[in-house]
Amino acid sequence: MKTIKLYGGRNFKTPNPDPDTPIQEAPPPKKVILPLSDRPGIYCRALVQRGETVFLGEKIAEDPKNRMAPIHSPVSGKVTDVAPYRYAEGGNVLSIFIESDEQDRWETKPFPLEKFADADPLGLIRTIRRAGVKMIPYETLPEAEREGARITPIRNFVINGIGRGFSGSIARRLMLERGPDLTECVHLLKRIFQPEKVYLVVNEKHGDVIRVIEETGLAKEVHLIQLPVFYPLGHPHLLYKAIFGKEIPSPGGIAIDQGVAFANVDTLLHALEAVKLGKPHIERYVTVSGEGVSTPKNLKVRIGTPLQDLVEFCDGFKDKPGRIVIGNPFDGMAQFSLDRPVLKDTRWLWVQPLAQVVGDNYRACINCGDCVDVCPVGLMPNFLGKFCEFSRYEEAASQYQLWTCIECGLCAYVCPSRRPLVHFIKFGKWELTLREKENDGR
Amino acid sequence: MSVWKDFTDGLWKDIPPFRLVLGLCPTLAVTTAADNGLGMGLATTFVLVCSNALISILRKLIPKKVRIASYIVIIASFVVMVELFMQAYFYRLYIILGIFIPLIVVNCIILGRAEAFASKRPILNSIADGLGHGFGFTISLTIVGAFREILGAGTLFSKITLFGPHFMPFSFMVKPPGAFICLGLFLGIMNIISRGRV
Amino acid sequence: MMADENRFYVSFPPHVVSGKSVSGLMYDNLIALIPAAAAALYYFRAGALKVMVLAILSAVVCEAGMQKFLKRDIAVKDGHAVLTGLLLAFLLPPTMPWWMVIVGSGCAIIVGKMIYGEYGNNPFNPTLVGWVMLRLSWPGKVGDWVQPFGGMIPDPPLHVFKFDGIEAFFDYDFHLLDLFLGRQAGGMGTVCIAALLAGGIYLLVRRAITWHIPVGFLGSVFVFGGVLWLMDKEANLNPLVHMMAGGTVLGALFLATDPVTSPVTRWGKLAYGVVCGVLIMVIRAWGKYPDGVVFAILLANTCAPLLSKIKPRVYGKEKAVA
Amino acid sequence: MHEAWTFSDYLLLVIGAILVNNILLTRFLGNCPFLGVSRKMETATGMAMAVVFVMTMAGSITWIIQEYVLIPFDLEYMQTIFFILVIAALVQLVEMFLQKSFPALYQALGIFLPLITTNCAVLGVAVINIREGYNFLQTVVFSFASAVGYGFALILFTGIREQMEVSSIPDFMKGTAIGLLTAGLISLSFFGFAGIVE
Amino acid sequence: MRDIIKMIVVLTVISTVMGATLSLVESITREPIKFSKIKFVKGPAVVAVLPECENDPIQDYKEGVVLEEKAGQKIIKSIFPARKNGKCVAVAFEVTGQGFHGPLGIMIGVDLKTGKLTGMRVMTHTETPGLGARATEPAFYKQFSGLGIKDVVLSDQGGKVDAITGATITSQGVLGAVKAGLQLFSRSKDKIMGAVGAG
Ligand SMILES: Cc1cc2nc3c(=O)[nH]c(=O)nc-3n(C[C@H](O)[C@H](O)[C@H](O)COP(=O)(O)O)c2cc1C
Ligand SMILES: Cc1cc2nc3c(=O)[nH]c(=O)nc-3n(C[C@H](O)[C@H](O)[C@H](O)COP(=O)(O)O)c2cc1C
Ligand SMILES: Cc1cc2nc3c(=O)[nH]c(=O)nc-3n(C[C@H](O)[C@H](O)[C@H](O)COP(=O)(O)O)c2cc1C
Ligand SMILES: Cc1cc2nc3c(=O)[nH]c(=O)nc-3n(C[C@H](O)[C@H](O)[C@H](O)CO)c2cc1C
Ligand code: SF4
Ligand code: SF4
Ligand code: SF4
Ligand code: SF4
Ligand code: FES
Repeated sequence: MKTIKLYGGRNFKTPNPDPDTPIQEAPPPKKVILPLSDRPGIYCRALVQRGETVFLGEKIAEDPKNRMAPIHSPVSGKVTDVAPYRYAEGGNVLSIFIESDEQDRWETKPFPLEKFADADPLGLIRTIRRAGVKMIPYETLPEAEREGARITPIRNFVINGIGRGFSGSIARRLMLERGPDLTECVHLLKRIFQPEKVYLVVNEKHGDVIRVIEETGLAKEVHLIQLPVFYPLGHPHLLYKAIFGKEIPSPGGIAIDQGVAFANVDTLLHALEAVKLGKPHIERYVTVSGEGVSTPKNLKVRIGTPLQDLVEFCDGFKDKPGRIVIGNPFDGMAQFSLDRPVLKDTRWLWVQPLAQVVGDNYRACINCGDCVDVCPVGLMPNFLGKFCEFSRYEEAASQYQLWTCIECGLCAYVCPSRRPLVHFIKFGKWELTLREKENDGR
Repeated sequence: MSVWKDFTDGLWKDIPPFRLVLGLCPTLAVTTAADNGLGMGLATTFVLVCSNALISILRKLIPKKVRIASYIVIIASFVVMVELFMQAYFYRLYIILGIFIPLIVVNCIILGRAEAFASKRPILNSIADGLGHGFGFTISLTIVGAFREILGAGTLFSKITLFGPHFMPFSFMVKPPGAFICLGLFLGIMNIISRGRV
Repeated sequence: MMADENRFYVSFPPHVVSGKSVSGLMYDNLIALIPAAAAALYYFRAGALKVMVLAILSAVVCEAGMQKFLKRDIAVKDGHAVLTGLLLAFLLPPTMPWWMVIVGSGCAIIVGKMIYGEYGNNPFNPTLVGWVMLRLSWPGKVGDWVQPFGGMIPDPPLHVFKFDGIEAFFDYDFHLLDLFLGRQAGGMGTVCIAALLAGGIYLLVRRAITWHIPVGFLGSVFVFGGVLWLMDKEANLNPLVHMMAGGTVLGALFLATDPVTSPVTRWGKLAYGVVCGVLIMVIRAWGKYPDGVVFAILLANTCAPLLSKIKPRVYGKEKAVA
Repeated sequence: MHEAWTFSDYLLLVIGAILVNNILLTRFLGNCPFLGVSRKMETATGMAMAVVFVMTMAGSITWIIQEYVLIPFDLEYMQTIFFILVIAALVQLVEMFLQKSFPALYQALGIFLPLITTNCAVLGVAVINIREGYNFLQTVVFSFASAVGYGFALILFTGIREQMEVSSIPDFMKGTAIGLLTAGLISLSFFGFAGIVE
Repeated sequence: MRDIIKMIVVLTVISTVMGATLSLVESITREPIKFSKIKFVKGPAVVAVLPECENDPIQDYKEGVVLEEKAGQKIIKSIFPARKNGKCVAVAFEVTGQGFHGPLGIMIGVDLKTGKLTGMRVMTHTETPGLGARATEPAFYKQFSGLGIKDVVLSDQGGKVDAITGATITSQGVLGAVKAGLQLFSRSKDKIMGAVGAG
């Protein structure tokens, strides 16, 4: 066992029961929505037009500059529209709307690559990429290197089996159910990245997971790290510290510069499927939970499925719903509409009953220091909040390390004055970015 | 007409130290009683009027580079005259006001008016300006002094006893912290009056 | 809260809050003060009741009035003003004239807090501001001590020590148990150490306060007092007397721990407690005031923003950045 | 002549000047720069250092002027003029000297030096030295300690002010008004040191 | 160059004119200031040490009376007379002594007829509060009224004055100064009489 010395961080009782149920496949959706952007300023170009017919797995959009992974159709059917759609994260994004013909017709048979043991690493990574899988080690590569000959050397590869550090049910279920596949995932990533060591981080309390890992032989392939888990230990910066006892230079530093890559269990499985089955990335594993939903479930769903379908498959809302959140209660994004689709980074739909929604009127900071105690990266969120509230962003950055914040939300969670600290912090970062751009423009 | 306006400006529009936040130290230090405030205000007024007048007369002769030095010499001379007169004829007040009499020389109201007004305007306007700001300052000091004296000692102008023998004064008011807090509240109240909102 | 056309609430994360709230803190504090209030009633009878009720009422009225004047939400039911009023009463003798109690409470709330806008902005502990304004104006009334029910003399032990000398102190033969139980003269809520400790333990258990300030505070009083005592036992008080007489315990558990006016970080809080304790002993040993708790905490309040600059080490921050 | 002062006499002089009779909080000198430069810790520390530097030098030099120029020539009544001119010239010289010889220090203190000429605290301490009848060593020590007390109060105040800058003070109190009130409360807390030095 | 000359000339002229004006004002106010200082600094003590009288001793004071001249050394005092029924009955003048920390400024009143003290006040001192500074308290200074030269001795040395507890040096300093004052009075009584016109 390892002792973890972080700053704050707390083991919270999550307000919702953990659906420790086998992963179920949700019925294919009748219609899907697929946004053409996943970050501000980065766009795919649609390869289809309104009225066109598309097949399952057909590439329907790609970024000519290859900054964003291509998009494949998760259903077969007809493109009803290519138009802007409003997302809670960032306004209107051009999106492709497809109506399913419910036939799931493949364009061509997927092109599997059964044996990858001798394959070219660069070819493998291109294959994964072409399948539309976002993999952090790839995304963080400098642009020039992406298609170049060299891959930044990765000495240590860490498989995150704890999610963000809650009970981690998707990662947990996948490890329980797909043990043998995971062993193959490890072979794959060893072939691609040729790391000196592969680590697998699991929750020390999950004895059954550990047993499965040992039984399937996965344990022989990786260094198993059992940690006492708490939110937000899953953040690469914190995991890095927990495993290696060192810190990533911050702000600005990333794990890859230290020769360490992180990937979640589900991401690796998608990558494996892309290589072994030639399957494009058209599915996600999503947990639907929260006291507002009747039957919490772990699901395998098509990308682009509206949240409405997931809720219905989980037998609808239990009480009057108050908030639907993509992500976890601490740093997830509240959505204003159930039409909103599942995306490539959606792992959790959390539904909060109306009765549990607390007002968001806040008062002055009372200096209690709880937020300072809880911050996992040693910041003083009270000052960050105050300085950003009063438009003093530069001081927040220079005196209180605004950019080091990982936006975990714990500070706002504990604040007795209900101050929206993370919001202030994000707003500050946003304003500073704008100002920087303005200065660059001049 | 403009002379009249120059005079009245100092009485309300930029009455020191409330609107024109200058000369805080004497305001804090000497306003333990209304008569002290009055004396200090009049002494300052004398210097202000005289220096304004003289600087206005000499304004075309004084080269720009040495103007501050000249102003300081002129102001300091009038301050010394006030010192001498007060010692000769108002000795008690001179002792009470203490080092704040020589410090009139650095009172930024005076240098401020010299620089901002007298160095640019004719003598009559300058005198009016000096009188206005001086009286404004005097009135402010007297009011603050009266307020602190009434609450803090129960008297007015050191002689008139306002309350019965059982009165127990809120003597906090005449102590140093009382000066700061009173003046802070006065400034706040002036802000409310002038802006018409909290 | 933005109620949307599609009936879902959209707000910033996090979407859950811990149970802790400001008004909860205040009520915890009030509950923690019940034993001491009961002790005050027991030892000082009707006088104590009068002063406590008057202080609380006038504090609440002033707070509501100021909030109305400043056009802010009326938030008296959060209980800040009740707490400020009650703590002010705890520092006063039961003989305080009624109108002085009102003046003190008014100054505490208006000058000490509301003039800064709202609860949370004030740099100084309002209770102490109110008390000092009374103390500077009417020392005779604030120091008009009475003999507690079952006590020996109407003079607080530290007054005897400062004004009559150590011999007089020994002559009276104060027993530590008497001090602990509250059979000593003094501010009505400061005398009964047992009741205050009970309240303090409640606060610690409820996590309304952390241990840092009380430990730094009492620890430094004990160590400083102990060093003086060891140097000359004939001229100095036993450090236990320093801890149990005057406002030491009330200060350590309830006055210095006011979050608004104390530093933010844990190390800052510990340092702040030590500053309080050391200043108390400096004032008791060399100053004019026999107790010094109130002034020491006010002085520590002025240092609190600087102590808040003791920051935790930030993740990944390189050490010496040139 | 006074009897020789012991070390503890000097110690009491220092403690008294810093804590008990703080030049700013109880003598009300130097309020304008106090309220002016207390928004940011860096400027406050810069100003504090500049004041220590200039006040100590000004106190010493004005003492020498008094002793060897004004008294022998029977010009004591001209004290105010001489002192203010000496201080103004001194600040100018210091500025030029620093700029030439210690550019780094000049970078840090430079912008505060002109502010100090009109800081009544410097002239005030010079005058107090004479009025209290201090000898040269006492003058140096008292000037230095007063300046340290000024800097101390300035830094404490700036800590609070920095936090007030990011809190919702009512509009009518913003700026000087709340600054004065807060200075009053600091002054209130300094009463705790009463009696430490008689 | 012309600029510099102009600057120097202007500054010099201003300084000279202002300086001249000032010395004029100074000469006008010199006497009133001196009188003010006497009235407000010494006045209260003078009134306190003299018996009740019909004149204003401060108004009538005689400045710079030469009491003794020995080997070129002059002893000069300002004398404050008190008159009753047109006759001078007592005078007050200042003496100085050495205390524990520094000089003591003392005002004494002497009855012209008997040569005994009508009163004593310590006006200026730098003694320790609570110790030597208690020389300014009634308990101490009241002892002096009516004493003659021989009585001005500490009681434990056979005199009539109780020393201040813990401040014998200050007490001695006061006594010495007062005694010297009385001796000076008896030596130059005539000159004093002459000066105040009480022949
Ligand atoms: C009760 C409950 C708890 C969950 N807890 C976690 C969790 O602790 N961590 C977690 O990563 N995912 C949790 N999920 C599901 C997420 O979809 C998914 O595992 C996780 O967000 C993916 O990790 P990442 O976002 O850190 O990459 C939870 C779901 C439920 C229903
Ligand atoms: C509070 C918190 C915030 C995170 N934010 C991000 C993020 O913005 N982007 C991201 O790629 N991973 C983020 N992660 C890390 C993921 O949980 C995950 O460990 C990592 O992204 C690798 O996941 P992958 O398999 O999807 O590549 C965050 C984790 C935590 C705990
Ligand atoms: C707001 C307020 C302020 C008061 N201020 C004083 C005061 O400053 N001094 C005082 O002696 N009485 C003050 N009083 C008290 C009454 O006037 C009191 O009844 C009066 O002093 C008569 O009491 P006595 O007979 O004991 O003197 C005040 C009363 C109120 C309500
Ligand atoms: C642990 C704790 C201690 C407090 N102590 C005080 C206090 O001493 N004086 C006071 O006025 N308020 C105190 N308060 C309450 C609150 O901070 C106060 O009402 C003021 O409004 C803000 O300083 C305290 C609150 C808490 C949680
Ligand atoms: S959101 Fe940022 S500041 Fe707040 S606790 Fe998390 S890391 Fe710290
Ligand atoms: S938790 Fe809230 S009230 Fe407490 S210090 Fe942080 S921001 Fe301020
Ligand atoms: S000189 Fe003027 S500004 Fe400076 S402290 Fe004095 S009165 Fe204030
Ligand atoms: S110029 Fe001087 S006197 Fe005037 S406000 Fe500024 S500091 Fe104060
Ligand atoms: S009046 Fe401005 S510094 Fe004193």
